[in-house]
Amino acid sequence: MNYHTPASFEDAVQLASAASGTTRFLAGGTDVLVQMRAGMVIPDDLIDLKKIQGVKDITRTADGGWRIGIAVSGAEMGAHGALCADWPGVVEGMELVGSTQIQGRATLVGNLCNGSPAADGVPGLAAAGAAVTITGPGGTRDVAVADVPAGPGKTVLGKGEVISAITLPPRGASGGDAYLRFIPRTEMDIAVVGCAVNLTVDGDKISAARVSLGAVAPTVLLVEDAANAIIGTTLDDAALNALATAASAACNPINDKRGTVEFRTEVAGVLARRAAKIAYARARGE
Amino acid sequence: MSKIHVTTKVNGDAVEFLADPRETLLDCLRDHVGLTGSKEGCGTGDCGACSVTLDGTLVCSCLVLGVEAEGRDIATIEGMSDGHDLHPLQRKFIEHAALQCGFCTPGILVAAKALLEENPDPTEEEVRYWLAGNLCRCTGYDKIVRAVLDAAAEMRKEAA
Amino acid sequence: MAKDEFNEFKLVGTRPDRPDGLDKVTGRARYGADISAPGMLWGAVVRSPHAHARIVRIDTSRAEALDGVKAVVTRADFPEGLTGEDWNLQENTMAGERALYDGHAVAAVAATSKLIAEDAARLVEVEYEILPHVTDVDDAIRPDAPVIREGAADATVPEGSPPNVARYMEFGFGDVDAGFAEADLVMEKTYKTEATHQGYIEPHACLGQLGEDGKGDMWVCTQGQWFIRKMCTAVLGLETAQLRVTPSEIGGGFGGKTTIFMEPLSLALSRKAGGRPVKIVMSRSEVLRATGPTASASMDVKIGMKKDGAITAARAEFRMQGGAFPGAPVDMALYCAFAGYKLSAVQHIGYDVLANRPKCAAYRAPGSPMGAFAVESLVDEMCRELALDPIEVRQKNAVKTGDKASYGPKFGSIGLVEVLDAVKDHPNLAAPLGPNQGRGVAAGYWFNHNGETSVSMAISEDGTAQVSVGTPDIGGSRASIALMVAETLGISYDDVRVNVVETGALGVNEPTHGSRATFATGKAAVEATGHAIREMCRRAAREWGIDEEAVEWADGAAQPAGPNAGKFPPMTIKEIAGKMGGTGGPISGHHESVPDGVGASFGAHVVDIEVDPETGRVTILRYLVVQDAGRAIHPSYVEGQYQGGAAQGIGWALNEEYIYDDMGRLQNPIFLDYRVPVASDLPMIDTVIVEVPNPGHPYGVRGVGETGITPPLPAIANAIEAATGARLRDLPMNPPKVLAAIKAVKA
Amino acid sequence: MATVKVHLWSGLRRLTDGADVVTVDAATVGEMLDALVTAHPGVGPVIEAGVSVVIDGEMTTSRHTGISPDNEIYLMQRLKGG
Repeated sequence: MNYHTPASFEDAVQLASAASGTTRFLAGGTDVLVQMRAGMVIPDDLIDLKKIQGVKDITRTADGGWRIGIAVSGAEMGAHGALCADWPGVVEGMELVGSTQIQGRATLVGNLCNGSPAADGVPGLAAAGAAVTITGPGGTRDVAVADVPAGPGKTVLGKGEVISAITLPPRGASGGDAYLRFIPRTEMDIAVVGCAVNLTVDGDKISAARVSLGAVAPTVLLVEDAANAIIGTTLDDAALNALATAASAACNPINDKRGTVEFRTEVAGVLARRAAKIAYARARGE
Repeated sequence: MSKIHVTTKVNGDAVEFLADPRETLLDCLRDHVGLTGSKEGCGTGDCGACSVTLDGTLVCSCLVLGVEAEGRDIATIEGMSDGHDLHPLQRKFIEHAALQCGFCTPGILVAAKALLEENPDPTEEEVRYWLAGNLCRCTGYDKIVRAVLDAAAEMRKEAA
Repeated sequence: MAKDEFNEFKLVGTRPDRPDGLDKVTGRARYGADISAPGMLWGAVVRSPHAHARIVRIDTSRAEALDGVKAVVTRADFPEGLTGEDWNLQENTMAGERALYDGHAVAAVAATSKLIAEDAARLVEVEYEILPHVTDVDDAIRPDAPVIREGAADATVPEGSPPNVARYMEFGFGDVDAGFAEADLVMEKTYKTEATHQGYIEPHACLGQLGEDGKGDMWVCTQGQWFIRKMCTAVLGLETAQLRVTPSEIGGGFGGKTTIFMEPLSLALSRKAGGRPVKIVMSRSEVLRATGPTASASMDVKIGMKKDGAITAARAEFRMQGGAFPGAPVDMALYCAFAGYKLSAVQHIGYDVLANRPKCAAYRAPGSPMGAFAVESLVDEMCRELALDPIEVRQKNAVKTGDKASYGPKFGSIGLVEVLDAVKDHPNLAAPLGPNQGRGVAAGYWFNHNGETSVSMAISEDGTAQVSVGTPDIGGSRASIALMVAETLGISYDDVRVNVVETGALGVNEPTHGSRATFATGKAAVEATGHAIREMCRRAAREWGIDEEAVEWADGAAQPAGPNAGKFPPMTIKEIAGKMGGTGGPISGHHESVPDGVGASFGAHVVDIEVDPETGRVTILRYLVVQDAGRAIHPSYVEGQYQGGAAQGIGWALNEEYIYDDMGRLQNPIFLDYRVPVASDLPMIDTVIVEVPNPGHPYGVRGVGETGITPPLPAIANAIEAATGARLRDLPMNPPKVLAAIKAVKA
Repeated sequence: MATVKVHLWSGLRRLTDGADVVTVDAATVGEMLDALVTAHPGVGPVIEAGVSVVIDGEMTTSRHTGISPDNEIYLMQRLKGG
């Protein structure tokens, strides 16, 4: 295995494009090293991105949103007061990934690129309308986070392409987001179901909303019907029931060692209801 | 297979070793630097027995490559007591019988030290969630949490 | 807490720091994988990916050609002609004609580095012919199930039994039909438990060295170095005494490190590599796939009860699979199932069934948690049906000292009544319960064990003492033994050092299992100390010129036994030891025996839980362990056994299980999906140490290590029914199952 | 030598012509076990595999332990621990 530490994304892209065998990028490494240890993958070229300038930075974008470097760890996100104030849902999703020790290394981009349908960091980004900047042989392009996953373990990135940044839109006034997941224990499990809700309110009426689900389909889901079930409402019981029904209806889960189809379908509705209440409370500044 | 020369700092000492890129930091600490205090319980970041701090951040050394340690500052269990006087956590773990087989103890001590440096007055629940990544199969965690809370109280008194 | 008011001992019952604490909190303690040696090679094992397959061909040529590879072994490197358990061990250590479970070892390689060894293992080509497999116990016992091994049934199995039944047992007394007839309520239910793993955080690790001369050395994390020696030499065809096994510190065992797995492979590889030591360290997935989880069980239980709670008859039929070899603890499960109940009519039937799973090993009171899950759940269901208090029903039927046990013989001294009284009076019983919350109660039992024990102790020139023991210290037994020896010698605790020694230093010792260390090694240490005391008294008598019988030992010194024995000032241990060279030489004491006087231990637990009705997740709010310790030598470590047993039981009840896919492959071989309880899952665990001294031990000790894991499974099931009205009889009671059961009750 | 009663676990009934309790002449545990095998060879392999002998509720550990008619003698599966 050849270990590379390129100084720029362009060098990284060049290395990846020229590589013949299996190539993996390395940021936090908390997925790649597990797969290496299990013998699932022994890369021929491992490209460590952490020496690239700016990968550790969390910066405001001109329009008031955020640009998060690809090597920023969950712990660093959690310690960033202003980012947490704007996007608590996005941050709490990332902070649920693994233990305190994992939080010291794991990154949002790594969580996204690993391609797991149950990734805890992804629903929050999808609900927030976040985007990623992809640098490749042909230059850079921006893609919505929701469009990056292409199935279990797969993304839309082509050969030689690497994600160079994640950008979050401006929070704007009276907005709130939240992420919840279900796991059988209180910590350390992969999500059996995950749900993120991002909404803005006008007084006590919801003016805009996005609802996304994790671990209930081959990729993260953005559920239009669920959002429409609460837009224009004050999140009363009828709206909450409609939201839960829409969320469960969108599920297309599998039976596996973590959960059954019925369980995931039902709990998706339960989490959507609970996450919406938290997002609504945050949007109203409670 | 071409090995890579790594220079780094472990518990304040300058250290050099040759590492195959596939070797984890844990393997390098144990097999090249001769510090066997950090343990491998799972190799997948699920048990915490290999906990060290990397530039002050608590991490699993089984999920960091040896070559990634170049130029960093690593602290392991062996660096927790300076000379012969133990860190309050080490003393309290013995006093509270907060260990039985002791295999998870190094990882838990390193993690608890990192907690108290960040939060000198944690609640029981904060201790439990911070240590959720450090599995213990012998104690049921009760005496471990009591020892951490007791050490925190002693350290706060000293700091006051 | 231990009742201290009548504590007539100076040291026993106190809580000193354990002697090995400093090494363990500084990282200096050396466990199995921490030991290296000059010229050392690394080993890696090739394992079957199939649940059941004939091994057609093994091609090791590409592996042997890899630069750095020094040896490769297969079953051909092992002697033939073994029988009985020796053959089972050899077959499990290295597959013969067939791979019998996912993870079964088929070859092993040794190389100059861990990475080369792992690469070489991937280059060993094995051609398999896949065979039909079976993993569930109720499938494995069917007459048409795939046959694991022809002729596996032993002499106890009735003719015409299904092919995978390896052992059969049946015992009981009284007229059960008459008992059921006179009962006001008869209930029969089926309960199932899935296999679980001991879950020790230290994977198996050993360093083996074996020369062409048949002489070998091994450093290994183990609960029993003499078992490792006996089993390795049997499997390799060596003379027992030619292998010396040195135990390292052990990172947890709970019964799973009382046998061999890859240890013989390191020796076989070493012999083939010119005697260079070979280190093998298992990965976590190897530990879960290919070491010794406990059995899985399918249990039918039937009980007859009068309106007032008196039990009139009981029947149990247990079917257990313990992997591809006989050895499921179905006999011990049946012995413990009704042990807490005084019965006039009981019948037990048991089947030990083979299946395509790893060879089970002991796991903390092996079998007893499963028996308790079935019986204590059914008793709770009947109490609910008859509106009776579950503690009072257990008190009404409780066995006392001298009663006939459900498994036959009369009980010696036992403390179940005292335990149940302590539970009834405990404040936890009065704690208020809110919505979706419930309380469950259950009792549990373990016989405890004696086993071969050999201890030597010696007085040093400065009057301090050292004790050599053969039982590895997992839960603080060095401290307990030092307390008992210091108390007996009348010297300070710090003046006694306890060393866990290798097989060359003592007579045969059984492992640290069966909760025997503090009982058996402790008793032998006290006997050995008595031996040394008699020698010191003899030396004082000769100094004073009086008869040996006229000298006694007290407060660390020899003293005249009475006024007419003579006026001599006490001769301290320091004085006697200081003159040993001139008064007859070294002063030591030895004791070897299979100690009698084993004291059984009863326990009862009370658990309060809350169930999230929308997701089925169970949260433990409060947990109470009440157990009879006879006498707590070091109360902190007795509490530690109570809390550790409860935590493992909670994991087994809620989330731990072996999940096999339809190809018979283990789906959750890492700690991510083999879900042991984490720190944030549990509350503080309250403990009450009941002390009904065991007359069979000089300090009243009963084993305490195993009973604690037996009550949690039923107690939690009982609490879930109390909270939701849903009765689950199939472990684990994870959220999907609990949610489905709640919705079934609502429908 | 005295005649003693030995309670077997009834799983052995097939090997002892249907008897749960067998009487043999023996003065020690060893003699009792040997007499059992002589009287009912079928139990040989089971006893060979290891059994626990319980006398008046006490697990005996030696073949040389003396026994007498008023002892309550039980034969049980080999007990070990975890």
